[in-house]
Amino acid sequence: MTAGPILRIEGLRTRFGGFAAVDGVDLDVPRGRTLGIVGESGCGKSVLSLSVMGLVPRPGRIAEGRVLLEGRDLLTLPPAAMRRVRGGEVAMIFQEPMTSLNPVHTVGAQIVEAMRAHEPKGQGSARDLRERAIAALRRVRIPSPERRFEEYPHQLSGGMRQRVMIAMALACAPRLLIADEPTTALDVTVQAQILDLLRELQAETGMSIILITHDLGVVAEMADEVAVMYAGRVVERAPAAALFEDPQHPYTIGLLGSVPRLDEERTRLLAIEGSVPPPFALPPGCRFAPRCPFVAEACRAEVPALRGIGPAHGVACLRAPVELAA
Amino acid sequence: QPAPRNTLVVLREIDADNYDPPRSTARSAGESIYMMSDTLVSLDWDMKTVKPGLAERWEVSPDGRTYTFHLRRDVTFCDGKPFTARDVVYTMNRWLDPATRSPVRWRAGPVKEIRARDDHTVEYELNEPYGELLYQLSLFFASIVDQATVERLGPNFGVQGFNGTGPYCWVSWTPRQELVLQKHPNYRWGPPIYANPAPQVDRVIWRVVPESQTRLAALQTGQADATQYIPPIAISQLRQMPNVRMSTQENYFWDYFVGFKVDKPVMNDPAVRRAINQAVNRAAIVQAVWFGSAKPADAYLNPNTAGYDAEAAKLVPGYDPEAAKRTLDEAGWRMGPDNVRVKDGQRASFLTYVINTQQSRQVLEAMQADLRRVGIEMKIQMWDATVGWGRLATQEFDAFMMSYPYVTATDGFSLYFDSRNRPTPNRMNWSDPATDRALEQAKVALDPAARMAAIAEAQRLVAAANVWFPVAREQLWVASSMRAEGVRAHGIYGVALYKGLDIRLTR
Amino acid sequence: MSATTAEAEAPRRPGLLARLLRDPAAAGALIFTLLLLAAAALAPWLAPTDPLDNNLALSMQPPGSPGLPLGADAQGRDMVTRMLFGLRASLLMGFSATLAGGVVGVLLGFLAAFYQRWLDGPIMRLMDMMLSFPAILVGLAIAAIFGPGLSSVVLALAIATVPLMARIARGSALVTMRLDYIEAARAIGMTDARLIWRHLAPNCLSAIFVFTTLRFGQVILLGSALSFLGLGAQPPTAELGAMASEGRNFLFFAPHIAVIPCIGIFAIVLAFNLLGDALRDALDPRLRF
Amino acid sequence: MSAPLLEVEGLARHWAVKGGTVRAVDGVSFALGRGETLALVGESGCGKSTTARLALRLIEPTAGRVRIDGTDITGLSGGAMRRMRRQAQIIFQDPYASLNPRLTVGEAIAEPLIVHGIGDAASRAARVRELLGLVGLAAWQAGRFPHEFSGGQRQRIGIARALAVQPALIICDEPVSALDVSIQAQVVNLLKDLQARLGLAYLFIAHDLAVVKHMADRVAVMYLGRIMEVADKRSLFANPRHPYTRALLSAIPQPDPRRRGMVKPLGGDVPSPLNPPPGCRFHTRCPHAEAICREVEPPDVEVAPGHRSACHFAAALPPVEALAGEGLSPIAARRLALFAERKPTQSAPSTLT
Amino acid sequence: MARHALRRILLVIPVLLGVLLIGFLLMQVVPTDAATVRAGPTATPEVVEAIRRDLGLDRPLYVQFGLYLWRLAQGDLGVSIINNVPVSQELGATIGPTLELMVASLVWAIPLGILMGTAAAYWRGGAIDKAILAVSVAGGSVPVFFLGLLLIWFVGFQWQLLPFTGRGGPLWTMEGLQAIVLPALTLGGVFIGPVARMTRTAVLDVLSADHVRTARAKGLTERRVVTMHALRNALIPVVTLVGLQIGFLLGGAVVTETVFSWPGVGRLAVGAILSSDLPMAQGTIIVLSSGFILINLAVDMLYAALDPRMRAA
Ligand SMILES: Nc1ncnc2c1ncn2[C@@H]1O[C@H](COP(=O)(O)OP(=O)(O)OP(=O)(O)O)[C@@H](O)[C@H]1O
Ligand SMILES: Nc1ncnc2c1ncn2[C@@H]1O[C@H](COP(=O)(O)OP(=O)(O)OP(=O)(O)O)[C@@H](O)[C@H]1O
Ligand SMILES: [Mg+2]
Ligand SMILES: [Mg+2]
Ligand code: NI
Repeated sequence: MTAGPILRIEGLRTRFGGFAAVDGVDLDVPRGRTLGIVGESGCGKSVLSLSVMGLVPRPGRIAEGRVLLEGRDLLTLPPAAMRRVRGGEVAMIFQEPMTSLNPVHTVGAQIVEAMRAHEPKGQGSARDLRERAIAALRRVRIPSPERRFEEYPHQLSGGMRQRVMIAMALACAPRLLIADEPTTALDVTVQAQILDLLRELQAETGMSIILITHDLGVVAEMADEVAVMYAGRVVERAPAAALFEDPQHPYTIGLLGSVPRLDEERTRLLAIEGSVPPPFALPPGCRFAPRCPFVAEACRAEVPALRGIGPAHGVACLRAPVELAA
Repeated sequence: QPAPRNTLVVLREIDADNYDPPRSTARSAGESIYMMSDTLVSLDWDMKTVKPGLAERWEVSPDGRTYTFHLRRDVTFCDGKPFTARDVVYTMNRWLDPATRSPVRWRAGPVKEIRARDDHTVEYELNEPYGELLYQLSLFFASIVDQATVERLGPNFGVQGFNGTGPYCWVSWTPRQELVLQKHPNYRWGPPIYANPAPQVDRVIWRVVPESQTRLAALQTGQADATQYIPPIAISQLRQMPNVRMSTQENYFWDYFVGFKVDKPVMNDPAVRRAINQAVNRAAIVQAVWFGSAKPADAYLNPNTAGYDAEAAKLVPGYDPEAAKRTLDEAGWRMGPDNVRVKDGQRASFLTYVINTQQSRQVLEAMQADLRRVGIEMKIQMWDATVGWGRLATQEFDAFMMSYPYVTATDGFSLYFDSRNRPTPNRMNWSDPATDRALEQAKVALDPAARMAAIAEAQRLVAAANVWFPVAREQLWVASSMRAEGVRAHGIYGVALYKGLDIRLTR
Repeated sequence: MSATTAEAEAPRRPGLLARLLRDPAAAGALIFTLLLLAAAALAPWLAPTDPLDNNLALSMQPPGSPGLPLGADAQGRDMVTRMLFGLRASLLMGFSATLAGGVVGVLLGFLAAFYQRWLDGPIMRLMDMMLSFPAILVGLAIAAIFGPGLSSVVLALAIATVPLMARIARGSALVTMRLDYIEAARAIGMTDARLIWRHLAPNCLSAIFVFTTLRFGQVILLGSALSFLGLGAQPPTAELGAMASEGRNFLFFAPHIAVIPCIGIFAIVLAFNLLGDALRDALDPRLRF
Repeated sequence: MSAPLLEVEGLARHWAVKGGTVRAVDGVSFALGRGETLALVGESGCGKSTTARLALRLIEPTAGRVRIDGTDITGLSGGAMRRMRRQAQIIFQDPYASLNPRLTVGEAIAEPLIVHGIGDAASRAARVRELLGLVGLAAWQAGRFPHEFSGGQRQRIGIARALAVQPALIICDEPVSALDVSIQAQVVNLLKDLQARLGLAYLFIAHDLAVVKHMADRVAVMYLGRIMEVADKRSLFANPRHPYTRALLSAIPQPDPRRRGMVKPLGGDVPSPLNPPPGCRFHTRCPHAEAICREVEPPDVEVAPGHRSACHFAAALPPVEALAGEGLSPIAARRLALFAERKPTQSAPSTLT
Repeated sequence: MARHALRRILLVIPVLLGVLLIGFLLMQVVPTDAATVRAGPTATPEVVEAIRRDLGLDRPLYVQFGLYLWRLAQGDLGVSIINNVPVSQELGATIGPTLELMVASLVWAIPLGILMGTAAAYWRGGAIDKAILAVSVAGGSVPVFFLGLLLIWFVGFQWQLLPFTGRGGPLWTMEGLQAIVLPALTLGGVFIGPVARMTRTAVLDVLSADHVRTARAKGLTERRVVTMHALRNALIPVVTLVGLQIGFLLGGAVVTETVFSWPGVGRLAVGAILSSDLPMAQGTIIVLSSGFILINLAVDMLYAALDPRMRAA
């Protein structure tokens, strides 16, 4: 029971009315390591993570698939058990540190609340919980945590708030942390601090992390494994090094080309023409086909399956590797 | 939720401004003042016979100028002080004093002097005869009050306190809410019209309830014991109710009329005024508005009034819309394009002001519809009671509707048709030397026949000129709960309970 | 536009009307409101009798009497006719008051927001003052000045509406003014008047419009309260509030005279509330895509 | 050589807020020549947008002056200022808020022409078509409303609107920050193409140093309302002479797992602009700070020709290790080239969706 | 917090002064003559003229206003020209009952409205939501007087459960409590709909907020999420909106007081304005308007108490 992935997602499909925001995703989250998920806005990254947490907002619902945490299917858990998983075994932090904390409660109260939710009734005195919350704040390197404990979110800076979110998520020592674009709203210098912190905490606790981002730089910096998503599907999956070394899917290639780099001088960026198809007008077959320079007739008809092409490297493209298609 | 034991709860529609006898003209002031104080003389149920009050008996000098009142000796004020002739002299002089600003000073007559001959005799001397005097002295304006209390309270007399000789004494007043009175323990001098001269109820609460339906419900559920403010529509139903007693008074002089400003365009044409009188179906209106609790007023006065003239009544035209059209045609009013008659470029249209009450609104709306049928346009502007009186003192309108109480023919007519009383209360601007002369005669004549002839003359002059459109003669009804026995409607100045004697609470 | 171009994929965002009609409750509210408006507009043609013609013999006939489906009022006038004309007067009263108050209020609100430096303080303090007079008091004072009547009620309600509208308009303008396209328009070199007229106003209107429908209901209710206090329409004008308040004197004997106009008021207010809610939903950006 | 197109001198803007005064921009000077791109980078709240607005006099400065084409615009009257606005235009970060949802795209683009009384209806319509073509949209799209467009397309519409009056200068306030990576590349390419064709000058505001490196000729780094360092792009990236610039550069994660762990976070948060630290504003977070930094505001020194830095130790800072890493892996680079090759014609009207 | 409060209080002063001036001017424009009012329907012109001189109504307007302000500054609101009672005494007697009525109405209407709104938001889209929505929209559409009369008709008259004429006594007595039930039901009844709807919207807004998602992700029970996170935050806009509706409530109070013969300041105001009793009318206007202003001030403070972001440094 120890070796396998901590979380395994199988054929997950989450629908919003007429369309599936997450459309048949299979993923493994390696134990004690970081899985990075990249993709453009709207490709279903957040819905995927909310599906794992059982927090898909209305009118969304999970249509099929399994989400196995240590072998237990979270989708079939009764609500009370799911609540124990949430925040207890799996914790989550969100993109917007500005709005993700309740503005009317003190920071400390919100952390204490998270702890109390996963404690057997009546255990832990108020004082004890307070001590532990302050310790949690200290652990995420918040200066003078005793004072911050009494403060309200609006009195903290963005980076500080994100740290509070992390402290809260880690309050019950989860085995899996889902971080949905935790640094997108932050400045680069602060982003660097948060990423550093996450890395240290992972080393300390051995937890697994799902890190969602649209920034290839962050993925390269943090992830051990990477999944690239496009329009609700995983189009490529690989260990981080392999992905940057040997990008297979045309979308991954385009993405790499779109990013200006500090270590390289180019006159033009490689822009992927067009934009992500809106969810109500998805093409049949490969969803990247309308923008893909390597597109073939078959791409428009057939949905490509994720096929393995190397150790732990999979790609959902009929034309990969693209040299052969060219 | 029954009313408290041995407390009589009386409901009324509006409160009075104050309870100082010479300073208020409101019926609601009279309601309580009659209970809190007494007048020298009282009026019998027939509304004609003057009976003793604080005065046991009185004499009138042959020239009609001096009245000598012999007072009772057993009377005390609420504060226990004995009542004497000095109190009468003080009260009367206060009424007459211009500083009091009594709006009803004229009712006291052309006084020369009022003297106390001894502790129990008062002489009331006039400059000229005044046949009305005894009736006027039975009205609550002439209620006897205590000098010391008046002087102590100053302008707050009747606001913060009161001291009279009446069957009930002032306890407290919360304006617009309630006035609380309690039994005057020694009171035994009630007017002889009552079976028992002493009060039998411990407390009386005059409570203001503006909503008519609420009053009805309160009465029927026993939250209140009596009210005279009953919507006409409810009267016949209440009479069938097993848990409500009804009492009525035949001799009740409270009339509704529409008056015309005889010097304003359109209204200054006697033909128009006559046509209006002919065009409006008075009987139908009175039936629809009062449901039988009022009689159509086919004359300017109630036939039971002292001084009523039957000949004058015949001069008031009856309902005949065809005749109305003829009258207008003959006078040169031709039908205009918008169904309103026109004469010399003048539309037959007039503006009517009225104080907003259920009855007057309904009457005017029905009149409006009737007049439309003969080609006269009547516009209506309703006013809340308090602003309305001010508005009715102006010359902005062409006609108005009012209701008023009176005691005798002379009383009513000299008030409304004396040219000196323009603009109020003579709002018709009726200025006719012949009428003025007749009214003067009626006031000073010593011979009852001569007086009768004079007042009849005045009635004929006014009726012939169609200065008013008399509408209705209201009947007085008092509804009382089953536990309140002996409630009998009197109706002096429109006040039903008068002294409030003879009323007992069972249970 | 030619359908041959490759632009046909993105479905056009459905128009406001289409979005309104999609929700059955909203469609119901819209149709209900339109029916009321139509009934009011067509009152002279729909009414079975002359609204002023009375027949005292029929006074207070209960509903269902021969030829009088809703009965007759105290004057013996057909209640159907009275209701149609009453609806007309009430709606007219509501419209003119909301419109007059709305126009003035919106203008003041815009000015306050646009010239925030100089005008915001004075205008909004003035609005605070106006707001602190309950509408009923304003109505009483105005009736005391000009005499009771429909026009006094309209004036009072309009005055009471001004500060609310100004607040809404200001709030919505302040939000809009922070948007970049306002800044862009300024950068183009546009005059203030054009900026307000072409960019600010149209984009604040939906919020104002929603509030207007809701305020309309309140105005009708306030108007009926003023009528109740005896300040409303003068006879023989039929107006629902005045009819109801007149009819209340017969509540125990001929309840239909009061109850039917009350139901009328209820219907109008309900219709506009529902419409306002539906509009709010239809205009809510979060429900768009 | 004539005067620079845009010249800003000692520009300052203070906001009164509850609790004090925010010195959003506190003495900023720079110049921008014709056809040149000056990038303004810095962290959130350091005053970039405020500077942009001041430069166009969309808000009034507390101090300092702005010259456009030699004319001091700070004192211009309403009418003259409105005429001056043809020279300089602005495009914004938020593609959703920068277009009036109630105007069609054609109306929005034609509006500057109407305001300045340029041409008649027909010629304006033609110009709108031309502008749409210029930014890679189709002429028929003029009748559409903004909500029917994607974020990238809206940004193009904003650019077309700015171009309508043929300005010499466009201020770009984070024009690509809100866009997805793949779309961001499209817009960056478009801006560069337009500059090449029309000889535009850009004041390019961004927080992403990689984008800046791609776009700019010169770079100015702002911190708490002040410019810390200005230099030619090459010189700045190769040899940053201010600790803050260095911190920024080393905080950017590179899309290259081989360089993992090179990110060196700077301690602390950006101080509140309500009461900026005395002396050097950066001393609270500066790894090189000494006593003097806490007391003396460092002067702006020219450390190399055209390279100015506001640091006491500008010249004394150790050299940085070369940033230029290995770049893309060979396989990736080859595939990229293939991708670019097979792409349909560059900047063709992207009829997207 | 204290400074915020002080600032708000200082801001109230000019508004109050303005209200005073508007109130005075408004009553000056009323074309009725107080002297005539006082003299009564059958008075002759000389009497009216004399009364006018007594009341000082023949003096120029600015003198009257100056005197008014001067006396006001000394805390003297004048005496009623109708019955000579000091205005302050009348106000003192009527404010209590009005406050009593408003508190009694709000005390049940606001909690119930909030409860209904929260329930509707919680089960949004379901039958409960629809039912609550229907009830609250309908409740907000009924004229106050109609609701009052219905209650009198059924509860008071048909079933004879409760009294409905006037105030029964102080609230701590049985009579007082019984008497206030129907008026409070009436006034609260028309308020409950708006509160419920505001709450529903606000709770729905908050339920879709990021921090509620955070709360759920912490594994809190749904009940705790709704009460501690959604409702608590939703109260902030609800409180503001309730403050704005106070004017509407005051208007409703005037009508309710009339229907139930409740001896409050609303009825006093109606009577005073209609009878051109200038000092009394101005007194009531000042009281009602300052009541409105003070309630809004209180709402503002409450707002700050509920929302830590408002407690400015
Ligand atoms: N509550 C919702 N109702 C309807 N559609 C939704 C909802 N939430 C998400 N979606 C849709 O699901 C799709 C995936 O959204 P998701 O939020 O997962 O994207 P994402 O990859 O997280 O994007 P971003 O980078 O912008 O956060 C989108 O098309 C979005 O419109
Ligand atoms: N209208 C205003 N009133 C008060 N303060 C303001 C105003 N506009 C800007 N500020 C303040 O001025 C400072 C600089 O703001 P500015 O918008 O110029 O920053 P920026 O560098 O553009 O930041 P970002 O990257 O977040 O857009 C900030 O602290 C901001 O809070
Ligand atoms: Mg997301
Ligand atoms: Mg900015
Ligand atoms: Ni970024």
